[in-house]
Amino acid sequence: MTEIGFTELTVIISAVLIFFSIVFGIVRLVIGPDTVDRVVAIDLLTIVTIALIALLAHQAERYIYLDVGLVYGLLSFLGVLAVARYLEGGL
Amino acid sequence: MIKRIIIFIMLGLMAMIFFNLASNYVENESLLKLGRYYAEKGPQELGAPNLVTAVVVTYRGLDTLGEVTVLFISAAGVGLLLRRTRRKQNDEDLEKADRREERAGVHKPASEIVETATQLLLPMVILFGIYVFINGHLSPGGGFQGGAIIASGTMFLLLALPESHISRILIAVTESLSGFSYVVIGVLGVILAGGFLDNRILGLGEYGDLFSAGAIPLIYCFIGLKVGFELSAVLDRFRKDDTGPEKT
Amino acid sequence: MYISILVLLTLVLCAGILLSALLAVILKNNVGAIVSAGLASLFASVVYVVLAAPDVAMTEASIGSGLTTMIFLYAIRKTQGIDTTSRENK
Amino acid sequence: MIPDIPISLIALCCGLALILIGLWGMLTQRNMIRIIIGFSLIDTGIHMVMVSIGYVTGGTAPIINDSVPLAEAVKRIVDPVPSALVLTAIVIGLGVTSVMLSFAVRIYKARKTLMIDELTESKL
Repeated sequence: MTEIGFTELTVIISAVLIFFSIVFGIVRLVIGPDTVDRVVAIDLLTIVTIALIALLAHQAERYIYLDVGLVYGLLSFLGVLAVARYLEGGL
Repeated sequence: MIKRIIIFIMLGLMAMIFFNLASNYVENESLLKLGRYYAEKGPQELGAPNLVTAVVVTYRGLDTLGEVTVLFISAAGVGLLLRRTRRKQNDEDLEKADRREERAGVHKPASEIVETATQLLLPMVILFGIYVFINGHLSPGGGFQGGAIIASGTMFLLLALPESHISRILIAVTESLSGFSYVVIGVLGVILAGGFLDNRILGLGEYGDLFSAGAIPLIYCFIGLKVGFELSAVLDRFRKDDTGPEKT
Repeated sequence: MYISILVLLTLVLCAGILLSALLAVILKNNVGAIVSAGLASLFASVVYVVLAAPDVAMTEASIGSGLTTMIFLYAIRKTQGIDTTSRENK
Repeated sequence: MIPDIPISLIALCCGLALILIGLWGMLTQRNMIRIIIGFSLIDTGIHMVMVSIGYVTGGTAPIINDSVPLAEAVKRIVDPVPSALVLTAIVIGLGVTSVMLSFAVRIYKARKTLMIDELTESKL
């Protein structure tokens, strides 16, 4: 096997971690018996997705993709807040 | 039961069509003719690094004008369908009624954490929206995305402070002014440059600068303001609590 | 190696899209269905980043996944009442 | 290892399957809100199909700056035209969805139901 540099190793490990996080998040989404469980799963998936976009920006060597991650950071707060306010009856 | 069989057969037929489409699909190895033209000529002609922006604002600018019109019509349709059934047609009267309703406290107030976080975050969200549509020609983003982010800021405000009041008159004035300016810039393109919505009425500037690419940042600012205020108006319409039975 | 990782991630994302779309159709609970449809949009926008279209990804994230969910939530708040969830999937 | 499937083929198949799922939801559900959810799923599926058709092998975003110089642009970028079309289609999708939802709210106000089975007077 050829020698793998530190950056490549980091990329591979983070890709594996993101992969498993997405899988576990989807499992929680599917089996979650209540809406609150699903909302928590969606919050997790949004945060993991920001990491995935940063990884993709590094892998494609286009750092302008990071702007998309900023929008996600906004949404991860907004979406959960909206559903939570709906469930407590304040929307 | 018969209905289910018919649905099943129909979905099966569509799946067959889609399977044919997907099995004959070959990934493009190079750009098609139109895309190649835009990639070769776009940066010199218009001075915009983001080719999607160049296509949306200038090459297909008339489509975008039509699309903004469609959005305006749908916002007006939502306003028409969810209008008050009272006899007060006057804007001031409606606003007074809104204020009364909001003082009466129809909505449950948010917790203190949410309120504080929103007061901290709201200016930054609006600033981010403005960043997105001013930099539309340099980085991904543009008027539609920036407008949607500004509408998300409105959404934050409505979620955290349900008693807050959004002025109908401000929305109407801003929306009309930005739409009007958009069309005026388009007509100026006919007079001063090559055609409707031509961006070369201003100098192209240095390639990659903030103030470059002619009128593209200006046009995207107007589109962003228009889309942002329209979507805010749609959200405000959906928020108003008048679920009582309709009097006819 | 990179290419295989990318293909794998795309496969997982597409599986996520299809699963959440199925949930959006199957679930009895309206709020759960709306949230699942929003998640399908969210994953679709990551697929757009993989397909090198960041403009579309930004639009889909802010409009398809953000504002559409809000408008759906407002609409079901306004239509809560006698029989919104009682007789589905007859 | 994993077979080397083109990325755009995966996205294309996913978009087509999404269209089928949304259509199934639209045809089988009886609640108006669920029908509109099916419509928005179809919308997302069509956008995925259009974007994946514009993909070029190994392409990068059509934004020409320091990392993609002008001379190499034609060989490296993806097609900007489908991106621009989808960009406008998403915004129009939101407009159409909000008009449909306001119709649903209006029908609910008038008839106190969202089930399409009970709105029979327009049936022949």
